Amino acid sequence: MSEFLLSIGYARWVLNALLVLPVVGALLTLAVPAARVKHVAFVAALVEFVVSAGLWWAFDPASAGMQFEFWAPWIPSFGIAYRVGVDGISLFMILLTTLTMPLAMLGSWQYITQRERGFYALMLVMTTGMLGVFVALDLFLFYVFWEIMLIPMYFIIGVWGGGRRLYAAIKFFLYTFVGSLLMLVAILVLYAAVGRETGQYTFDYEYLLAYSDVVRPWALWLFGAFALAFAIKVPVFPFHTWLPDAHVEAPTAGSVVLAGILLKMGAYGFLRFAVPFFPGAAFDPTVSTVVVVLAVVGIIYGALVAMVQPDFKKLIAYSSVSHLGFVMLGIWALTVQSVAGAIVIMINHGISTGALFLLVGMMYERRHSRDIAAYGGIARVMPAFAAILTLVALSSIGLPGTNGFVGEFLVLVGAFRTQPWAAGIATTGVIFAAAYLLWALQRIIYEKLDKPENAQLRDLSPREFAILTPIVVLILWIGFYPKPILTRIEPSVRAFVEQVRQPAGPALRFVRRSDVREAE
Amino acid sequence: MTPMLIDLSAPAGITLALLPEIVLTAWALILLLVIGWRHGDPEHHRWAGGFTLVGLVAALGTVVWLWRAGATPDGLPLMIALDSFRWATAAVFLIGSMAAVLLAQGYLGRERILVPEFYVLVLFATVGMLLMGGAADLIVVFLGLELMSLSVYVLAGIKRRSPQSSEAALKYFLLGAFASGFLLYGIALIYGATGTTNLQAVALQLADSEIAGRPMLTIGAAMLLVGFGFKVSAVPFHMWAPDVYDGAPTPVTAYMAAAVKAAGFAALVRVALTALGDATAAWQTTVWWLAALTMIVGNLVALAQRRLKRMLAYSSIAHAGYLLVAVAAASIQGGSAFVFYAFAYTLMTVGAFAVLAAVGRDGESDLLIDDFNGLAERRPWLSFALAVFMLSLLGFPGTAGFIGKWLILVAAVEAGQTTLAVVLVGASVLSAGYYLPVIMAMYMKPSERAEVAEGARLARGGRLVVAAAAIA
Amino acid sequence: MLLGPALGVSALLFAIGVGGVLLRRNAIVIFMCVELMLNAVNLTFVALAQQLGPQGQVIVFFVMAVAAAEAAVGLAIILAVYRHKESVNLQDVNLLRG
Amino acid sequence: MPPVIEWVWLVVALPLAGFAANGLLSLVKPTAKRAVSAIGVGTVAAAFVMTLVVVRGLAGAHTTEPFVVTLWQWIPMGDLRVAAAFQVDQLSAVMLLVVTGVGLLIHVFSVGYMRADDGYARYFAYLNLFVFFMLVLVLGANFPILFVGWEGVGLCSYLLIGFWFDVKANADAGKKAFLMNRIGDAGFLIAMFFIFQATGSLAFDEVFARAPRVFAIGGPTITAIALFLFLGCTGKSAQIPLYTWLPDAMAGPTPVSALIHAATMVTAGVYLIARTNVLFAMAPIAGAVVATVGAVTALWAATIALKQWDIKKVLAYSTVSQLGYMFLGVGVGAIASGMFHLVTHAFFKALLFLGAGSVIHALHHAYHATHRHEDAQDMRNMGGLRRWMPWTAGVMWLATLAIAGVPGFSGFFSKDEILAMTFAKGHEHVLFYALWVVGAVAALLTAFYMTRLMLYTFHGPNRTGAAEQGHVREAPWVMTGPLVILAALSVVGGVLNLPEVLPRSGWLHHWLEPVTAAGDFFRPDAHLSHATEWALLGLATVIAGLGIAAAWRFLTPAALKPAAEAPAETGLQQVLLRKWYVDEIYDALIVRPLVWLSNAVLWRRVDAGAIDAVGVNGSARFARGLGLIGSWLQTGHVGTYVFFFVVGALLLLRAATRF
Amino acid sequence: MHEVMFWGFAGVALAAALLCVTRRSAVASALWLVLTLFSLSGLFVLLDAQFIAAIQVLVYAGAIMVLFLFVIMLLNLGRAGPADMRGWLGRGVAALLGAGLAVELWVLVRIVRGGGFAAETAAFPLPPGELGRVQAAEGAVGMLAEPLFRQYLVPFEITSVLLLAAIVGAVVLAKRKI
Repeated sequence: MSEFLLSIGYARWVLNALLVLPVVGALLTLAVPAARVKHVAFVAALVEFVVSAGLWWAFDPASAGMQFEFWAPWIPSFGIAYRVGVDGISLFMILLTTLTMPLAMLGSWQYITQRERGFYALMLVMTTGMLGVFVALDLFLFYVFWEIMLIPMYFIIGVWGGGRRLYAAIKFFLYTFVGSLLMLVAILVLYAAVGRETGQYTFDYEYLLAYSDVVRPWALWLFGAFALAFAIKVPVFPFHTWLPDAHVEAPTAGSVVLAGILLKMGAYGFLRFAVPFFPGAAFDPTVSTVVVVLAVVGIIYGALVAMVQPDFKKLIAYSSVSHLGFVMLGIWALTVQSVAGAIVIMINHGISTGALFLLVGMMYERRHSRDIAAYGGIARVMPAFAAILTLVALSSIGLPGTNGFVGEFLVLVGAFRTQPWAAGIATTGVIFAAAYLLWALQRIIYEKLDKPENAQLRDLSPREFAILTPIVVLILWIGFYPKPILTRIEPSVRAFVEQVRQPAGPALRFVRRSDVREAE
Repeated sequence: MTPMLIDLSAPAGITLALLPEIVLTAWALILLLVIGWRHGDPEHHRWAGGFTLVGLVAALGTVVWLWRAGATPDGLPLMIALDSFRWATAAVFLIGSMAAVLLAQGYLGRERILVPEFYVLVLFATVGMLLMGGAADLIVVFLGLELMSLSVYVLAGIKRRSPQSSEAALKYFLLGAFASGFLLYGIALIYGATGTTNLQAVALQLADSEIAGRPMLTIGAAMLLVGFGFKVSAVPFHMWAPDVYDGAPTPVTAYMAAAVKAAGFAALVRVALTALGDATAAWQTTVWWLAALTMIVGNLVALAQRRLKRMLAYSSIAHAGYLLVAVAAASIQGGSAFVFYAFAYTLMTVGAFAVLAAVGRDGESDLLIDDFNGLAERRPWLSFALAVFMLSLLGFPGTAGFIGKWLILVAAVEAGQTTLAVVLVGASVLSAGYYLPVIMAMYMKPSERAEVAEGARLARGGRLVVAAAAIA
Repeated sequence: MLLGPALGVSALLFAIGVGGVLLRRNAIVIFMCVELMLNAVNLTFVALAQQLGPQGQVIVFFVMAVAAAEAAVGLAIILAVYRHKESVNLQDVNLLRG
Repeated sequence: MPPVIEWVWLVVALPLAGFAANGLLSLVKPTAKRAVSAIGVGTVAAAFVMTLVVVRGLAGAHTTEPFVVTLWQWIPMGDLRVAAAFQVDQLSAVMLLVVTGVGLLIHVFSVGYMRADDGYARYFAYLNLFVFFMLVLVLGANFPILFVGWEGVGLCSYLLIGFWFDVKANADAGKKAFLMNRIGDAGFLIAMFFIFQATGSLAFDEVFARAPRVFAIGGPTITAIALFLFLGCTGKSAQIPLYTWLPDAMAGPTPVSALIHAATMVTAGVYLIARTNVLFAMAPIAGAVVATVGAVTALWAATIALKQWDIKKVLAYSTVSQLGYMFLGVGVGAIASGMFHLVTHAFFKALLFLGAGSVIHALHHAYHATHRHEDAQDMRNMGGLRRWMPWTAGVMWLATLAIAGVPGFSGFFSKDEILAMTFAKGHEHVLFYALWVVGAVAALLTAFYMTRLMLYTFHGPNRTGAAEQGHVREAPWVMTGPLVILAALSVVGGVLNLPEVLPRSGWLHHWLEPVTAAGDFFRPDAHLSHATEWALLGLATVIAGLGIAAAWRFLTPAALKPAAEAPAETGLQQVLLRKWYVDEIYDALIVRPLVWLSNAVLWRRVDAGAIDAVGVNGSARFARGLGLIGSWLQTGHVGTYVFFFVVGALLLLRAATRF
Repeated sequence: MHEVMFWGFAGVALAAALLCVTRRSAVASALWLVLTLFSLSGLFVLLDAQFIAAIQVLVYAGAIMVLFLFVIMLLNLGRAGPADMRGWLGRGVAALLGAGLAVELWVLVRIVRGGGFAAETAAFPLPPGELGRVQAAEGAVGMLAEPLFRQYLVPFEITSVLLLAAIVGAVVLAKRKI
């Protein structure tokens, strides 16, 4: 496989192709007849996935650095370049994105009946935006992508969403916008400070990273600006309230993409930018305490609030708050295991929560209700659906043997080394996770089939099976054999941890001896 | 390329240096002569518009020619400057004027404002703007500003049937004249403090820091700022703007919001950076506060508007605040950021008003944002254009507005004005609170109007503007 | 050497003009107050010219031209408003607000 | 390593394959019951055979080192290396035999029991999945793999308890079981984190080898580890305070209760402590806690069992009680004794459950035939059944005698050994004498309530109903066959580990020595004189006899009325019937406050109230309000505008003149 | 003598200005303004600006103010309306802000008093009386004509355009029928 990829020069053009293909697809959807729109879009997304899949083989798991890099000057007078690359952290974000998009489109097949053209075009454009965020190695480029994908999402929620879609859409937009604009200022301050200090004005990621020390006096402020942008996206408690609204009101595909990919951008931002740029600020004792506490609060809080939601989508939304709390804890615990675990959770959450939203979408298409109370006992009429829903829920709970466990275990086992109390409390989160999901599961697929309108529900259609099969396979595959993923993540994570730890210095005094061993 | 040296003390040199202005004036005179006996007929009217456009294009041609030829003054520039700032701003003004004329061609006919003098006045106003952007002397700034203002006062009131239009003209005129008094006083005091009105000579004097700190100069600078603050509608001198923008015919509003304001800024930037560049202490803090206040107040009040035209008026105030940030940066980057932003802003705001003009009729000022509900169903391209304008005004990446804002932010941050940059982005967030509802209304709300809005067709020229601006 | 007093008088005249604009509601009178302000500035120019050379006086010449032009346009606008409202009282001119 | 041991993965894989096949069938063709039975029973039978082969290989190897079969690296990250690896040693061999052996019998029994059920295929799929996970649990060579099985069996338990999910109570019970288990699992996880933190490994061999170097005996870390592990055990093995799920779990099909909630899964906690006996040996306080909790649970559950009417509930509390004994055993360091009781208990309790299942099956059919809706599990609706179900009655009597501790039966030896070991530890601390007393009293109660069960079920007059009596029949051979086999095992199971005073004593003890030796190293040798041991044996006999006799003497089956007509209980009887109101207390103290907190406070006040209404929408409203003020100031009067203009100008001048 | 005349004209100018802004009748205001303009013209003479003084009378008093009066009469605004002046609050505010402005600007006088003007302006200050001598030598018109048509040629031309624009504008707005 890798020889074949080498022979077609894959590494040189893959990232550009990934960024361009969806746009081409979007243009095509605008051009073809209305009846063909979704087919074209789906094929485009599928092609995108196939192209991206090559990354799996072409990626060199031994290297911690950037691969598949491409550089071209863009606005040289401002030191802006088109520079993209992939490392172990972003690799799976890309694959997750390209995998999610075709599934999300299939999931919209019947859900979206109005203005299909616009919907699919926006989905494709959004793909480019999201991939751009994950591959950009120039801060300007990153920022542009970061903002650009807001618009398609805003439209997807606002045009094709549910009853309170307007409120949800603008809330989503404004929330994100607040953070990202402050981040823009921080990027500029970094740019100006590094430029002043070194004489080289550039937005290049690695250059700025190398000299980010010059902003040390205001590192806390800059970190704060970056962190706010990312924390909102993650979302970290208490910046999470856009999430339930956006998730609930968005159409299925919107929720899937939101949960599956958009939330990851926040955590990715921390891993790629906020923390490496300002390790001193990020691991300042106060800051790190605050973050860890917020992460743990998010885990417990999200789970508790999820437990009492009457709306299944909202429940899943709050469960995301809980899951992403683990991610934050993992990053801030700063051990190889916990950071890798955070990335694995990001992948898992994308798969599992995305799948849950797809499943809710299937329920909704049949019954036009997301209320848990509207269901009950549907395992009788939809056994396959019930089986898959159960499996996905278990994966979300973090049952060993599913993907969810691998991530949570890594995060907690790593976090326990540096943040034992936080990890200990976070562990109780697994109890609440089981509580809210199993309770919901019981009320939806179990108990008596007492509502006559539920008695005639169809079980999964072949199309729906086609959506869910890859998800089931992934859940089990990652659950039982995550090694290929872990080996690809590990070098980058190791580099991240070492690089961040180095300048953090005294802030990390709480790192135990036993933890130092691994660096040897 | 050898620069073209122009002797500004010889008549020939002056003629050459003022070529664009002379072209425009000549055009205005010819037009005036022609319409003297050919007016009242819509056909003639359209012809006058076309003729004006040709004149503007010709002037633009001369500007480009002089720019490419590298016209440089032989010695100290007297009265008129020859530098890229002048050419760049001139291009912005000329394009803004063209957009306004294009917009007006269909609009005036539709609203039955058959006054071909409209175009003459636009030409005169444009001359005034060019002089403001190209002034090398405070007197020229003042005269250019008055020339522009007087023309625009009349333009604002040109829809004589409409009491709103007249009221707008009156408010604009009274407050404008009042502000001119302050401006003039400022010029007088700067003249008193430095003994000259030539911008570069003033700068030479102020290189002596002892003079730069004198009260006469600082008061003069403050008075100048009051005067310019009015023209650019900086808070608290902004209060005329919403009323006037609201009452004036839409093409005139677009013209005011874009070109007229840009001209005010051009003059401000010229005076602030050229003449008072070494006396930043006298004005930077003040501009800082003006910028912050303008951004915040403009955006906040815009949030409370329900009528699109008025909302755009307040948004234009907010944008003045953004431009003031570029001024407050007090740097070359600030200047170039200003030029770019002015250009982008001209396009997007003219575009937005063009859509407004296309959707509404009879003054449009009563057009609520709710009236746009479901517009995307009925007129997809128009809605798309308006959505693009809104995003651009919001400063969203992928639009010219973003690049402009980006440049301003870079300038501000590099000048150490980080707090102001933060205020700017905070204000941008506020602005999302009123730009987005427009998009929401068009795309996300169902149409309430049963009738199929077939009428109110956009004139060909207007469409051209929309198309051009949408590319931005 | 009457520069100081002249500047003082001109400042006072300017202030009176501004006060007048604040005080009055009649558009024409307000406009007259604006003219008063312009004249105050003229006095400043002339006083300064005594020390700085005749340019100051030249500027006054231009200011007068501007004042004349403004008067023409301004009075025309006031006439136009009067046609609509039968009044030049600014209390009556508030269709546009908010 | 004998090559045959490498094949141990087959033992695990076979039930998994069975699950996959049956799971597919349950979705595709749920009516293919014959194929389902063949697959379900066949895979487990094959696994049993493979187990025999592997255990033979192990026995032939005569080794004290465990064989670790690594299949693949599961979670390798940094210095954390978790392999998907199985460990074959003496301890896992015992468990393997119990799981596959008893599992096989119960599978066979289920073929008859579940024949008429719609969810037949699903049932066998779950059952196979359970066996798979249980085997992973007992074979896991490191904590995470063990944990996979640990949670997996919990999952299957959840699925099987809620098997008849149409009834809300069943689904509730399943959920409760899972959640209670999860609480324990959280403890297990934390224990794992501690272990990894301290030893840098999670593999059993490495951890146990490093433990003596890393931990101080009785130190805080090792105590914390042991206690957190034990928290996991209390969840899985239904000990105080997490025992309440097990009686509810009786909502599942009865063979499930026999397999999961009596013979195998619930004993996983005992297995875990046996597996980590090195750690517990180094934490004497934790050991004492385990023993105490075990003894108290044994007594506590026994009291509740006294007054239950539901035949399965009696057995469930009996299970909790017997598990308490096992913990008492492993808590005092008598690992082999605990394991011994585990094995014998697996035999007789499985038998009791299956027997009860057979009874329920019969009554269910009877009521079904007459279309009456009475509780087929309530003992007040039984009585005198031995007339129609002689085989069942007979084998259940054997099991009763075994559990009551009648000499010669398996339960006598295993229970006595635990009590003896506790007594022996009494010279270390007086606590253990107290525990011995508690254990002895519990034994008395055990004999009493088991006899009560038998009396009410099989003796006295029949209360089922006149019409139904004709429909009560003995179960088919596919169900009674396993009963007979289990009965035989219950009777003779004691030979596995005879007391020292008898010849050929302590076989299981010796067999397990390679596993327990490392832990025994840290324990003071507790030894009883033969005289004491004889005395204790005698005492045990007396207790068993006393309990049976008391029941026989005081209980009058003839006086009972059918459940529908029974009067309400009062006083202590009511308290016992309602299980000391523990469920109600948990509900009032934990569940309700938590739901209230989540709903009323966190969601409605914090989320919707504070953050959203005040923070988010509040700031939006605030901004709009400011805007409205600004809009209001825009009066339309030139005067206002001039006013602001001049004020602004004055401020600017003020600022300018300050320079 | 010079100074006495200065203060005389200044006093009249200020008093007339005050009356101009405070008289209710628009006609009265206009006439008081004319008086102010005349006084200013006197001050201009004293400040060596004879030509300016002359056109002050011609253009301002003669032309502009006549235009004002004409419009006032045309619109029949001669009689004072009750609402022409603000209420007491408005008057107070106006007085206060006017006084505030005067106080702010008064600093200019203090500067000149304090340090002498020569020290205040950096540019080439003329010796005292020099402008008067120049005026005497070149004539009042000549002194202005030279810079006006050489140095200030461009502004002069702009002024012409400005006036043209004003005419066009006034016609557009004021013509009864276009």
